[in-house]
Amino acid sequence: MSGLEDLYREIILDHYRNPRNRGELDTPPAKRIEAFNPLCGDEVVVYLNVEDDKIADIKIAGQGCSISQSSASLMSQAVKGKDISAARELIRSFKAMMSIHESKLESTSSEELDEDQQVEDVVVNPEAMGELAALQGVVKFPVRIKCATLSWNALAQGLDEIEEEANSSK
Amino acid sequence: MSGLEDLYREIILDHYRNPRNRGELDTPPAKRIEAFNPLCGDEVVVYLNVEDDKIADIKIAGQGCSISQSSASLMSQAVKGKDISAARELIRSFKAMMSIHESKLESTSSEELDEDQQVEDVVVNPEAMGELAALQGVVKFPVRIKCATLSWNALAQGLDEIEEEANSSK
Amino acid sequence: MTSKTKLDSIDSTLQKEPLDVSEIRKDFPLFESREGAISESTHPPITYLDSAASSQQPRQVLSAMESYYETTHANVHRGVYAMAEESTRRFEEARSKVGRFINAPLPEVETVFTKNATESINLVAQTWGRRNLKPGDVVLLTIMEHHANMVPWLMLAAEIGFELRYLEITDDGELVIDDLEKKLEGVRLVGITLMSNVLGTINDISSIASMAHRNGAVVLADGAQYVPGMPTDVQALNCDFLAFSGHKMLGPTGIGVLWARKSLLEEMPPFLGGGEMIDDVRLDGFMPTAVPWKFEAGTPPIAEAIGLGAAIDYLEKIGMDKVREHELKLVSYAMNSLKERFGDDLTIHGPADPSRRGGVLSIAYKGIHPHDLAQVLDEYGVCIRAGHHCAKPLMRRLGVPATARASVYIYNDHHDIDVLSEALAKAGSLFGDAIT
Amino acid sequence: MTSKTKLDSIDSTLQKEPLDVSEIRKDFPLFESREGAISESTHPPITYLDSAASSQQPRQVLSAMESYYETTHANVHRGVYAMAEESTRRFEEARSKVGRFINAPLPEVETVFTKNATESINLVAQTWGRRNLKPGDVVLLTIMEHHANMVPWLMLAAEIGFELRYLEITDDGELVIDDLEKKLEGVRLVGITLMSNVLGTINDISSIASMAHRNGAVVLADGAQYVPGMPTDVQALNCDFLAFSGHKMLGPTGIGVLWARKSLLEEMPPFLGGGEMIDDVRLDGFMPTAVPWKFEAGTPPIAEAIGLGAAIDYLEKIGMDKVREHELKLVSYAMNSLKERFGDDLTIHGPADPSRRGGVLSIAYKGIHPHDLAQVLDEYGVCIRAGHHCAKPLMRRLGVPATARASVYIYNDHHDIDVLSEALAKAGSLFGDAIT
Ligand SMILES: Cc1ncc(COP(=O)(O)O)c(C=O)c1O
Ligand SMILES: Cc1ncc(COP(=O)(O)O)c(C=O)c1O
Ligand code: FES
Ligand code: FES
Repeated sequence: MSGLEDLYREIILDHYRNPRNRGELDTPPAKRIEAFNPLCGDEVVVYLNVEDDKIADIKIAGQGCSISQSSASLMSQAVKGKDISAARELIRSFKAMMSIHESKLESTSSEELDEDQQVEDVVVNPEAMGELAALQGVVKFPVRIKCATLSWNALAQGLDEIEEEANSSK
Repeated sequence: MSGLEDLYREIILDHYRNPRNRGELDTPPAKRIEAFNPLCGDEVVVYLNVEDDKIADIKIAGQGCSISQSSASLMSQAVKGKDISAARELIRSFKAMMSIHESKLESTSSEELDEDQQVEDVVVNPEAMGELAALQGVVKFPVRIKCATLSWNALAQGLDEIEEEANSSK
Repeated sequence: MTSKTKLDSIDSTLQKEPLDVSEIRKDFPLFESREGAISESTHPPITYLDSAASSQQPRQVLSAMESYYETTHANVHRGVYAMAEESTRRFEEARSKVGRFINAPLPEVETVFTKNATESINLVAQTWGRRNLKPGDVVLLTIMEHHANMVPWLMLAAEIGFELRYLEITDDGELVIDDLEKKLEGVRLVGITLMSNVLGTINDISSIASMAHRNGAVVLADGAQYVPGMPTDVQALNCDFLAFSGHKMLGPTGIGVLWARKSLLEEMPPFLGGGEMIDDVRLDGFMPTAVPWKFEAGTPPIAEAIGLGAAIDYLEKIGMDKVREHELKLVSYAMNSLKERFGDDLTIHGPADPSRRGGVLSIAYKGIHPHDLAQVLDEYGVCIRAGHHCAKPLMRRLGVPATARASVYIYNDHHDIDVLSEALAKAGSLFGDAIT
Repeated sequence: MTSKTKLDSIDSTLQKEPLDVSEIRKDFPLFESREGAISESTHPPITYLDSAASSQQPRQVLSAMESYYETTHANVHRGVYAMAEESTRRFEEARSKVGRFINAPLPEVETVFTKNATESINLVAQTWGRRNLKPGDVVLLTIMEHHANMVPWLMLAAEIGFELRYLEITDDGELVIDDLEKKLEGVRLVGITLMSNVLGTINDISSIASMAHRNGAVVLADGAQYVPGMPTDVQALNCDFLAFSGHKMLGPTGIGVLWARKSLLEEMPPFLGGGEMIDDVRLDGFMPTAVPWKFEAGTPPIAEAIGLGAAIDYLEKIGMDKVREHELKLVSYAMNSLKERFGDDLTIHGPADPSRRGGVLSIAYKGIHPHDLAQVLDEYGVCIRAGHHCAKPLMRRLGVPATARASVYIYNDHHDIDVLSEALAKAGSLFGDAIT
């Protein structure tokens, strides 16, 4: 059962049971971004309020599995109040944590994975990610990786759009 | 090699090497019928001259394998000068010789064939068919049965058309 | 003496079971682990409850294919040599077997091999549909159709401009057919699944078909879920087309079937073009060959057809009546025991009456997301499917994004249901507090 | 010492053989009889010379499929449980293997699984063709095409009204391309077989493709015969589409491949509709999913894809350069030895230079009808194919209704050619006097 306990860590279940920053924001001023997982039909909606290059507020709506919901909740906590650049850094780190493993898992069966090499390849130190590191267990379950990255993709898209709009109105 | 010797009996090779009634007839008065074997692309052309309900003359053209060519040659010899009704009887007998076996061979593998039952089922006595009985060996080679029946189908079609025309002009 | 009597009565109960599942399981290599040394394995034994997605294959099917490949594989048709003839014979024999299995009036002529049920339905849309449907016509489907019986019509409708209409369902998962006469107005084709892959509902189409025929419509039955578990008779069903797949009925992947009335097949233009489906080709045109080969362009799935033939042999040896009886018993047991154990924490979508259903149970349990449920169950070796089951419009009707579906087949027994039940309880305690 | 030297030189000749055929044959159950107790069998050992129609399958391929079925069969995609994940992983791994085998720039994205090469070509016609071709456009084919690369275009041309144009061949069986620039006028798609299944001719398409691209046309290569025997590199070939079949390259029946540039695949509308190929379905429309899955409606040929992957592993272990070298040697030997023995009694269609051909020899011998020839050869265990080989327009150009075709692959050796030669001589003496 170790795999399962790795997936459903207590932090994840806690964020699933008690999602942080759940709700909606008025649009405008907030930006509303939907992310859809075609594999299961689930949807995460991210509301973003950016002021002075900072994520002033963030809310999460939508429905989905414990992984997608807790990941969104953890994300909202982690980026709220952060600079855009710091948020982007976090997105990169999080996706790296997921995607390095993802590509590995796709090309080799999980038993063949060389643990040392994995650690070496990881660009980010999971320790530096705080509570987000709890989601690391997801990489052992390739079909669930999309669940974990859903809200992060929405966030990235939202930041892109906000920066684009800011640039074009300059 | 016994199967092969059964297929390529001396009579068959003889009719293949020296086809009887080879050639064409003027149309009209003769009727021209083509029969086409889609499995191989071969074609037998039968020219029929019917006078007073008798096959006054018959010629064979076209090209094909030794079985189709010899069968056509043997057929032309057998029906030339015969009454339409006698020719039809012969067509029936010949097709019975082929088709009874054909359906058997399709539903059971050749080794499973019950020889006794076969003989019982045959409506015609191969002995009564004269030289045509030489073609009996073909039934052991299901894909070649179409070769043997090609010219006979053409003859049947020709007789049908001739009788139809006769009836409609009455 | 008393104990002897007792034993006897137990024996006779056992004998009353329609199938001897433990004997059957011996034919399925996947299940050896459960009978074998479980302790040596780090994985729990497999409790396979996903046959509605794809069934397992018995040795008999695998060895029919293997023996074909090892002794007489050659391309079919046109081959003069004995091996090619034998290959053709086995392939065509499989065709008649399949045709007879569904009581086709002309098994050898009316049975078309495709790669799956989906292709079979697309074939009907692209040939019969493209030729016969015009703007203003209507195709009548149901909202419980699998995407396989929706998307081909959506695609063609976008091209031609006919109307798509749908039969609704009751809250018990049954088709609403009170207003069928009205719904049939302008309808040229009715497409209905014989059994829902989500609700389990068995649709009695023969009366729908009669009414459709009176209105000049043809009827396509999607038998992908029905044919594997029910005695199937196309003449009694009164349909004009029947589509199904090999891999859901003990057969291999890569093979599907379209049955259609000969007269329809003959009218239909060809589907794909290429070898085997022509009598002649010239630089400026071609002549299609006779049915069913007209619809089988290129080298067909030969070994797969032979494998499906072996699957049918296997099913017929058991008897489709027995298969049906077995599934019914198992589904009844599952519905009762799960309801008893979990009460209102558990909802089973579809008809409450087990005799109205096939071997499929879509479950909603304690608000646990279906994917989480399936993930936890997997940890206990229980294989169920979570998702929209290629029936998104039905999901919307049910008001859920997905369901968790357990499905049974000939190799499942009461024990599998008990394991499922136990695993559900574990999931319940893991996620239990999440429910608000 | 002298004799030692002699032995050495023999050894080194043997070592120079590109393939160790007797080792390879041990992997093919069909050939066991030849090595085994022949006298016990009433049939002569099999001399299989019909791989151009369909190859045999090594144990490795059969056991890859069997092990899949026995340990981890489940429907692919969407499955949460481990077995379904593993099934998906093996299936997608096979896809990358296939893509890498033909040097696809994006192996995982550009490789579409179909049921055979024929379906692959139909897919291009029905999606790219139906979307892009208009009345007045031209599709340029060659008269040596297999029906698989003619009939789909004839069908579509009849519907849309574009023009079909053909490249002619020389008497040596080579494409006439002197007037290519002129022939390319108005052409939107060029469809060319990389190797003729009748003449054996290898068509160097890269320069044709450059010219076609300059004229704004896309190029579809039919690799059904080429891919099994030649190192294949879609980037060097410079084509836009490549179609081929698994069963001609040691793989199972029921699986084919379409490779296409990602940009083309993304522009193309879907082919068949159903499960797996959508992101969303509503009652009034649907959203196709990403490539390559957009083109794979329904349950795909899972085991067959895995079998094809194992076939590719097998071929790559040998090395495709070696496969090519072996076929070339064998064809040269056959052409020489048959010509030497039968002189003018024997004609071999196609290029006189063996290096211009693949492993296919279409023979005309002493005027003996191809079906009679194949029938007699079968009596000696020699399997060759007689017929039009699904190339009727080419037959008309050659002025014959059919040919007798022998084809070689990795498991054939000089001995097989000698047996063929001997059997031809027997046929010659049986029919000899028939020639006039
Ligand atoms: C050149 C060529 N193209 C296409 C095909 C069609 O292949 P399949 O029947 O596997 O679809 C063949 C096979 O005979 C061929 O030789
Ligand atoms: C009702 C129904 N129809 C059609 C299909 C499609 O079958 P396949 O994927 O084998 O084409 C399925 C399989 O999921 C099904 O359940
Ligand atoms: S299962 Fe849908 S997002 Fe996780
Ligand atoms: S092979 Fe063509 S008629 Fe016999």
